[in-house]
Amino acid sequence: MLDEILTVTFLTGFLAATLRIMTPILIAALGEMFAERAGVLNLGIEGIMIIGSFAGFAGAYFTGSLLLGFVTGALAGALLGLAMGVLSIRLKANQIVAGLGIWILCQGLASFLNRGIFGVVSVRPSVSILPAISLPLLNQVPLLGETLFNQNIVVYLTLLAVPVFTFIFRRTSWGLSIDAVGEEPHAADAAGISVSRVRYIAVTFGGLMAGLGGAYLSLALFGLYTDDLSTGLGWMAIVVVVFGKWRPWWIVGGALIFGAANALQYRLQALDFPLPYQFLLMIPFIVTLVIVVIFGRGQKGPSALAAPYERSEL
Amino acid sequence: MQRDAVVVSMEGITKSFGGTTANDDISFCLEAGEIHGLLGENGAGKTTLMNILYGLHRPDSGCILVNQVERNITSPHEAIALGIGMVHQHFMQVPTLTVLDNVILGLRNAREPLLDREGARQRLGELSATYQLDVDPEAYIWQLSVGDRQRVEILKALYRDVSILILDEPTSVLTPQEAEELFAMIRVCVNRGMSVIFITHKLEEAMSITDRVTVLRDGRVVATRVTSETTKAELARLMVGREVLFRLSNDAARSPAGPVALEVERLRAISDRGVLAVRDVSFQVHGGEIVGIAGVDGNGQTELVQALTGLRPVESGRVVVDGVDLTNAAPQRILRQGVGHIPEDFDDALVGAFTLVENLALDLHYTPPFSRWGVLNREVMRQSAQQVIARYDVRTPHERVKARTLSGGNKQKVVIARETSRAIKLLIAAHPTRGLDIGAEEYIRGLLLELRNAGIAILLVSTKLDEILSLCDRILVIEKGRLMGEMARSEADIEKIGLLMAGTGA
Amino acid sequence: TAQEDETDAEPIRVALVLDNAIDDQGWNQAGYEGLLAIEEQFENVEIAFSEEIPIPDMERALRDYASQGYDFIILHSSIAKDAAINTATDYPEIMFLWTDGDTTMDNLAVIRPLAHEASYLAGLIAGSMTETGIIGMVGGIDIPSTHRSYEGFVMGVAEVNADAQVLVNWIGSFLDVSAGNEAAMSQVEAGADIIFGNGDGQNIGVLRACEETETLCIGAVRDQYDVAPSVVLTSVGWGFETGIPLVFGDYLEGKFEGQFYEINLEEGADLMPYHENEELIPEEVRELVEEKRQEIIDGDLEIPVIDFAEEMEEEEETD
Amino acid sequence: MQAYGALVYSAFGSVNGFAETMVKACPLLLAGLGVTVAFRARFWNIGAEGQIYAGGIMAAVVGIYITGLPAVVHLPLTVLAGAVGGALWGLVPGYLKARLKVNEVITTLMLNYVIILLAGYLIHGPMRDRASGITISPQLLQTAWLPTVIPRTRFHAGILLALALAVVVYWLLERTVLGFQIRTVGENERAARVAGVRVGRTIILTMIVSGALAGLAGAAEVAGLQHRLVDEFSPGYGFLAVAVALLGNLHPIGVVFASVLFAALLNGADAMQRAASVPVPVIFVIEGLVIVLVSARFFRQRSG
Ligand SMILES: Nc1ncnc2c1ncn2[C@@H]1O[C@H](COP(=O)(O)OP(=O)(O)OP(=O)(O)O)[C@@H](O)[C@H]1O
Ligand SMILES: Nc1ncnc2c1ncn2[C@@H]1O[C@H](COP(=O)(O)OP(=O)(O)OP(=O)(O)O)[C@@H](O)[C@H]1O
Ligand SMILES: [Mg+2]
Ligand SMILES: [Mg+2]
Repeated sequence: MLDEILTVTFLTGFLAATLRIMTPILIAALGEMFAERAGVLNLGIEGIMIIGSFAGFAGAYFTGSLLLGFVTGALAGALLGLAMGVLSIRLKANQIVAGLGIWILCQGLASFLNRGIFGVVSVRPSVSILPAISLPLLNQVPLLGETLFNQNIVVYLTLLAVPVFTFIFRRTSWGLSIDAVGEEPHAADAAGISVSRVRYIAVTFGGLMAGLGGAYLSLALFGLYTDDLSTGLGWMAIVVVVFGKWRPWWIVGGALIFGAANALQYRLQALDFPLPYQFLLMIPFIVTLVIVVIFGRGQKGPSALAAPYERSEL
Repeated sequence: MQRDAVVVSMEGITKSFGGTTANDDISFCLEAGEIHGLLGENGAGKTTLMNILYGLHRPDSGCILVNQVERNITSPHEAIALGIGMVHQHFMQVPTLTVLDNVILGLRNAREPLLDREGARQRLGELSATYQLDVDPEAYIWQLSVGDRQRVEILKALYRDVSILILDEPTSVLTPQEAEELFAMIRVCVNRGMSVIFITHKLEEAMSITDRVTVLRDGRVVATRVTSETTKAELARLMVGREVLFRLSNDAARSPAGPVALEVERLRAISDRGVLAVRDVSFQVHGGEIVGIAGVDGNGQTELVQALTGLRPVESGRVVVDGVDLTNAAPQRILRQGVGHIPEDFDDALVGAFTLVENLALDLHYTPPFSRWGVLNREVMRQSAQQVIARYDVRTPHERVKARTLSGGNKQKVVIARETSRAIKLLIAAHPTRGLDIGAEEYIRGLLLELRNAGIAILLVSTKLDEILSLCDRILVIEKGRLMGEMARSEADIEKIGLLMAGTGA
Repeated sequence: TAQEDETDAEPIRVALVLDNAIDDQGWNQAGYEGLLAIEEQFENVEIAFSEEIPIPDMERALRDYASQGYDFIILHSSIAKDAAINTATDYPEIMFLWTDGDTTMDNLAVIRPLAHEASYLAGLIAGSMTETGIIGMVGGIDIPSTHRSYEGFVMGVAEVNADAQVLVNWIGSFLDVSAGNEAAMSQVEAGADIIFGNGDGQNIGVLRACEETETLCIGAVRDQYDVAPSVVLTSVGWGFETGIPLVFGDYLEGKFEGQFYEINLEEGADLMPYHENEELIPEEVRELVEEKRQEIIDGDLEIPVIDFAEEMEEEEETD
Repeated sequence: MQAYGALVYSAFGSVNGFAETMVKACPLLLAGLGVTVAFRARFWNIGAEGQIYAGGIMAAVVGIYITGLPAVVHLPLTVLAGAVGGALWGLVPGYLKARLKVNEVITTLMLNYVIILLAGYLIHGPMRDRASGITISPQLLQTAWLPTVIPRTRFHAGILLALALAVVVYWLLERTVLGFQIRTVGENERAARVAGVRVGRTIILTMIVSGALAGLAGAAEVAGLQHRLVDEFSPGYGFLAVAVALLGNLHPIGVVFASVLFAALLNGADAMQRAASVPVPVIFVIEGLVIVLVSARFFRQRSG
C-alpha cells in the first residue's frame, strides 16, 4: 500500500489538495488573528464567510468581473465585522453571544438574499472560477513546483500576506497598538491610543478577511453559491488562530496541518483503507487535537480577549 | 526657575462614581517649577483628581486651566499634547511588550506607520543618562522588578517631553535608596523647568521633597500648606483628622522566642523568567519572633514567599514547618499545617466579586464548621465573618458587601483577618502595608506585633526599612536571591542594611 | 353545474415537510419539485411546505399540518420514522406519504426509489468509457438507498469491464460541497477518469471538481446536467418529481393504499437525458444501455437490491 | 403581525404549544446549565454539543441493549448512562486543561466533530436497526423511556428533570464546597490558589459536572423524544446552549427563563413558516437578530 501512496501524482495531488483546503481557512484565520489580538473574539466568522461567499458570487455574477466579486465579498465581510465591532465595542455586548448571533443571522441572510436575487432555481447560476497562474521557472522545481507554483492569485496573495502581517506586528505602530489594546487596554488608553478605534479597525479587517475567505469558496473553488459552501470552515479558522498562538506563521502551520490531514483522509478512503469512513473523517480533528496536546500547551490568548473595555473600571 | 506662574489650575472639580463622591468641589493649583505634594488617606480622591487632569476621567463639574487656558481634556492623548505626563499608581504598561515598545507606544514618528526603534533607542539612552534611570530597553516588562517598571513609567513620561509630571505614589514600592534616586531625578526635572505633582503616603518624603502640599480628606481639600511652614504632625492630623502615633515600639511585652516554627534549608526556586531566583537560602523563624527580610524589590522575595507557600515549585532544599516537611506540598496542605500567608498584592488573595463572608471563608470553607459533607453552612460563615469584621475593625457597612468595593486598607485588613484568624503558628507576610495610608499602616503594624506577642512566628518581607527596623527581632537581607547577612535588631541600622541590600556589605 | 361544483369544492390541501432547504440542488429540491408537480398537474390543490426542519421537530411539523386539516402530507426524510408512524396513527383520516421509508400503515405509504437500476445503467456507461480502468464513486452518507445505487453501479461496471477498479469515498454528509469537491479531486488524482456522484447537495462539489479537471461524471437524484454541462454525461434520477405526483394521483382516484410504491425506470427513477453530451458517449454504449434498460423493464434482467444491512450481515458471516 | 401572533400563540397559546415549547426547552436548559457551570469556572466549554451526543449514545446503548430490567431500574440507569457519557466527554478537555494546560476552545470544538462522527458510525454500523430499511438504531426498550407527563403531547419527564436540575445546580453553585470553588476559580484563579483551592482538581470536577448535564440533555432527547439514536438528534442545541447560558446571566434560574424564551422563539419561528408562510431564511435572520440584540441588551453587568 505504501508504494501506492508514495507516487509523484499522489504527492502533488496531496499538496494541491492541502493548499486548496487550507487557503480559505487561512484567510479567515489571519483576519481573526487581528481581531483577537486587539481583544475582540469574533465567533461569527463562519457566518461572515457564508455571506462573503454569497456576496462575492453575486458581485462577480452581475459585474462579470471576478475581481469585483472579491471586492464585494470583502466589503460585505467588512460590514459584518464592523457590526460585530459596534456590538462588542460600543454596546459592550457579550462577544460570545454576539458572535453566535451573527453566525445564525448570516446563514439566514445569505440564503434570503440568494433566494431573493436568484430565486429557487433548479439550475444554479455560475461563473467561471479563478484561473491558476503558473509561475515560470519556479514551476520547474521537481516534485513540488508543479502544484506549489501553479495556484490562483489569491493563494499567492494569502501566502504573501503572512510575512506582511508578521512585519506589521513586528515593525509598525499599527501592530504595536493592536497588541497593546488587546493585551492591556488601560495602558494603551493612557498612552494616548484610542482603544475603540483600534478595535474597530481590527475587527472590521477581520470581517473583511473572513468575507474574502468566503468569496474564495464561491469564486476560486466552485464558481457558484449554495447555502452549504462553508460547513464549519469558520470554526476551523477560530481553532487555527488559537492553535497558531495568535502568530501568522504558526497559523499557517495550523491551517497546513488541518489541510494535510484532510487531504490525506480523502486519499486513504479512495485507497480503500480498512477503517469505517467515519473514522477516516475524524482524522483531521484528532490530528489537530493530538498536535495541540503535544506542542500547544500553556498558551494563553491576549489578556483582554473578549473583555469589553471601560475606562472608569480602573 | 520661575515660581509664580500657575501652570495648572483645577477649579471646583466634582466627580462621583455611583454613590461615592471621590472629588467634592476640589480646587487645586500647580505653580511652574514647583514640586507639589498631594496627601490623603486611602480613598481620599487623589488618584481620581489626577486621572481627571490626565483625561482618564471626565469631571462632573469644574474646569481645568492649563497655562491659563481653559481646556477640556477628554483623553490621555490630549493631556499628552498639553505636556502632561502621569506615572500611575497601577502601572500602565503592556507586560508582553518590551520596555522600548512600551515607551514608544501611541507615539507618532516621521516614518509612520513604521516604527523607528533605532531612533527611539538612542533617545531613550540619552534620557536614561540625563535622569540616571537605568533600564534595559530590550527587556520585556513582565521580566522587570517593580522598581524597574516604575523607571519605565517615568521614562515614558519624559520621552513625551512633558512639562507637567504627575507621580502617583511612586515610592510605595521603592527602597529608601531607590526613593533617593527618584528624588534626585525629580530635582533634575524641576531644574529643567518641569512642574511636578507628587502623591505619597509617606510624610517624611512629603516634608523632604515638596515645595507645597495639598491635603485631601474624603474627597475635599482640607488645606494647602507651604512645606517649610508645616510639620509632619500637622499634616498627619490634617489627613486623618486625629493625632497619629509615629513609632510603634516592638519591645513592649516581648516574650522570649519559642521553638522553631519555620526552618528553611538551602532552598532554591526558579522565577517565571526561568532564572534561579532563590539561591540556597537557609534560615529559621521561631515562635514569638518577627524575622524581617529586607531587600530591593525583585531580588527573589516574591519567589521565596511563593516557594514557602506552595505556589511555586521548590527546585531543591527543604521547607519544614513546625517539624513537618512541607517541601513542595500543595498550598492547601501548607495552609492546614498552620501557615498564614499575606501575598504581596491583596488582589491575589481576595475575590473582588465575592462578599466579605465568602472571602473570609475562602481558606477553610471545606472543613467543619463551615461545611459538612461538601455542603456549605452559610449561617456559620456569616456569623464568623461578623465576628472577624468586628475584631479586626474592617470598615464596611455590613458583611455582605463585595470585596472590590472596599478601600485598599480595608481589603488588606480582610486578608490579614482571614489569614490570622485561624489557628496559625507561622505568618508569612509580604509587604503587608504597601500602598496603605498611615492610619492603616499603623493598625497593621500593631497587629503584627500583637500576633508576635501571642507566640506566632512571623516572616515579614518588606522593602520599607523603617518597617523592618521598627518591627523585626531579627533581620535578614536578600540580594540576588541570596541571604547576605543576618543581624539582631539591636545591631541593625539603616546604613548597614542598605549596604547589604546593595550587595556590597558584610 | 358540475364544473362550478368542482371549483367551489374545498381545495385538497397538500403539505410537504423537508429536513433541508428546498434549493439544495439534490434530495430536498427533488421533493419540492414533486410537490410543485402536484400543483401543476392537478386542479384545485393547495400546497404548503416546511423546510429545514431538524429531526426533533419533524413530528411537530407533521402534527401542525395534520391539525390544520391538510389532507395529504408528505414526509421527505427517511430517518424520521417515529414521527411518521406516531402522526399517522393519531390522524387515521389523513394520508401520509413517506419517501424512502421502511414502514407502511393503512394511511401511510412509502415511496421507494429503485435507483439502483438506473445506477446499473450508469455503471455500464462508466465501465465502457473508462480509459484508465479506474472509476470513482463519491457518496454522501452510506445509507440503504445510496448503497443500493452504489452496488448497482458497481454491477454495471463489472458487466462491461471486469478489470475496472471503483474507488469509493463516502463523505458523511449530503450537504458538504467542499468535501464532495475534495473527494472527487482525490479520485481524479488517483487516476479516475469517470466519477459517479452518488449523493445530493454535495454532488455540486463533485461535479464542479470534475468540470475543473475535465473528468467525465454522472450526477444523481435529479438531472444535474446544468451543474457542470461540459462533463455531466447523465444523472441517475430517483424519480421523486414523477413519483410523488403519481402516488397523489392514486390518492385522488381513491386508489391510495398504505403500501410501498416502488419507483422504477418507467416511473422516473431512470437515467436522465444526455443533453449536449450525447455525442461523447459512443453509440454502441448508448445502444447497450437502451438494450439493458428494456431488459430490466421487461423483467428479463433483474438487478438485485443489495442493501447495506444484508451486505453487513454477509460480512459478519464471512468474518 | 399575523406572523408574530402565530409565534406567541404557538408557544404558549395551547396545551400542545406549551408542551412543545417545554420539549424544546429541555435540551437547551440541560445543556445551558452545563455551559453555565463550566463558564462560571471560566472554562470556555464550546463542546456541549459533543457532550450531548456522548450522553445520547450512552443512553441509547443502555436503553437498547440492557434487557430484562424493570422500568424503575432501567430508566434511571439509562438516564445515568447519559450523564456518565457526557461527563466522560467533558472530562477529556477538563483533564487536558487542568493537567496539560491545553486550550479548551480547541479541544472542545474538535471533540464535537469526533463524537458526532462516532455517533454516525454507530448508527450506520453496529447499532443500526437491522430489521429496518433505514439507518436508525432500534428503539429503546419501553422500560427505558422517559414517561409522557401530559397525555397526547410530547411533554416528557425529562423536562421535569431539567427543571429540578436547575434548582440543584443553583444549590450546587451557591451552597456547596464544589460550587464555591468553581466560582472562586472562575473569578480569581490566583486568589483561589493562595487560599488553598486545588485549581486543577476543581476544573476537572467542573467539567465532569458540566459534561454530565449536557449528557443528560442527550439522554433526555434519546429516552424522552426519539427513543432511538438517530443522526442529528441534536441540531446544534449545544451551541444554542452557550447563548442560553449567557442570556441567563450564568445563573441557573436565569437559564430556565432563557431556555424557555429560546424554545418559544425557535418553535414560534418554525410555526411562522406554516401559519404565515414566512420563508425559512427570514426566520434565521430573526433568530440571529434576537440573539444579537439580546447579547447587547442584557449583558453589561457580568462583564465587570
Ligand atoms: N501557562 C498556562 N497556560 C494555561 N493555563 C494555565 C497556565 N498556567 C496555569 N494555568 C491554569 O492552571 C490550571 C491547573 O493548575 P494546577 O495544575 O497548578 O492546579 P492545582 O491547583 O495544582 O491543582 P491540583 O491541586 O488539583 O493538582 C489550569 O487549569 C489553568 O487554568
Ligand atoms: N472607577 C471607579 N469606580 C467607582 N469608584 C471609584 C472609582 N475610582 C475611584 N473610586 C472611588 O473613589 C474614591 C477615591 O478613590 P481614589 O482612587 O481617587 O483614592 P486615592 O486617594 O487615590 O486612594 P489611594 O491612596 O488608596 O490610592 C474611593 O472611594 C474609590 O473607591
Ligand atoms: Mg490612589
Ligand atoms: Mg517581589
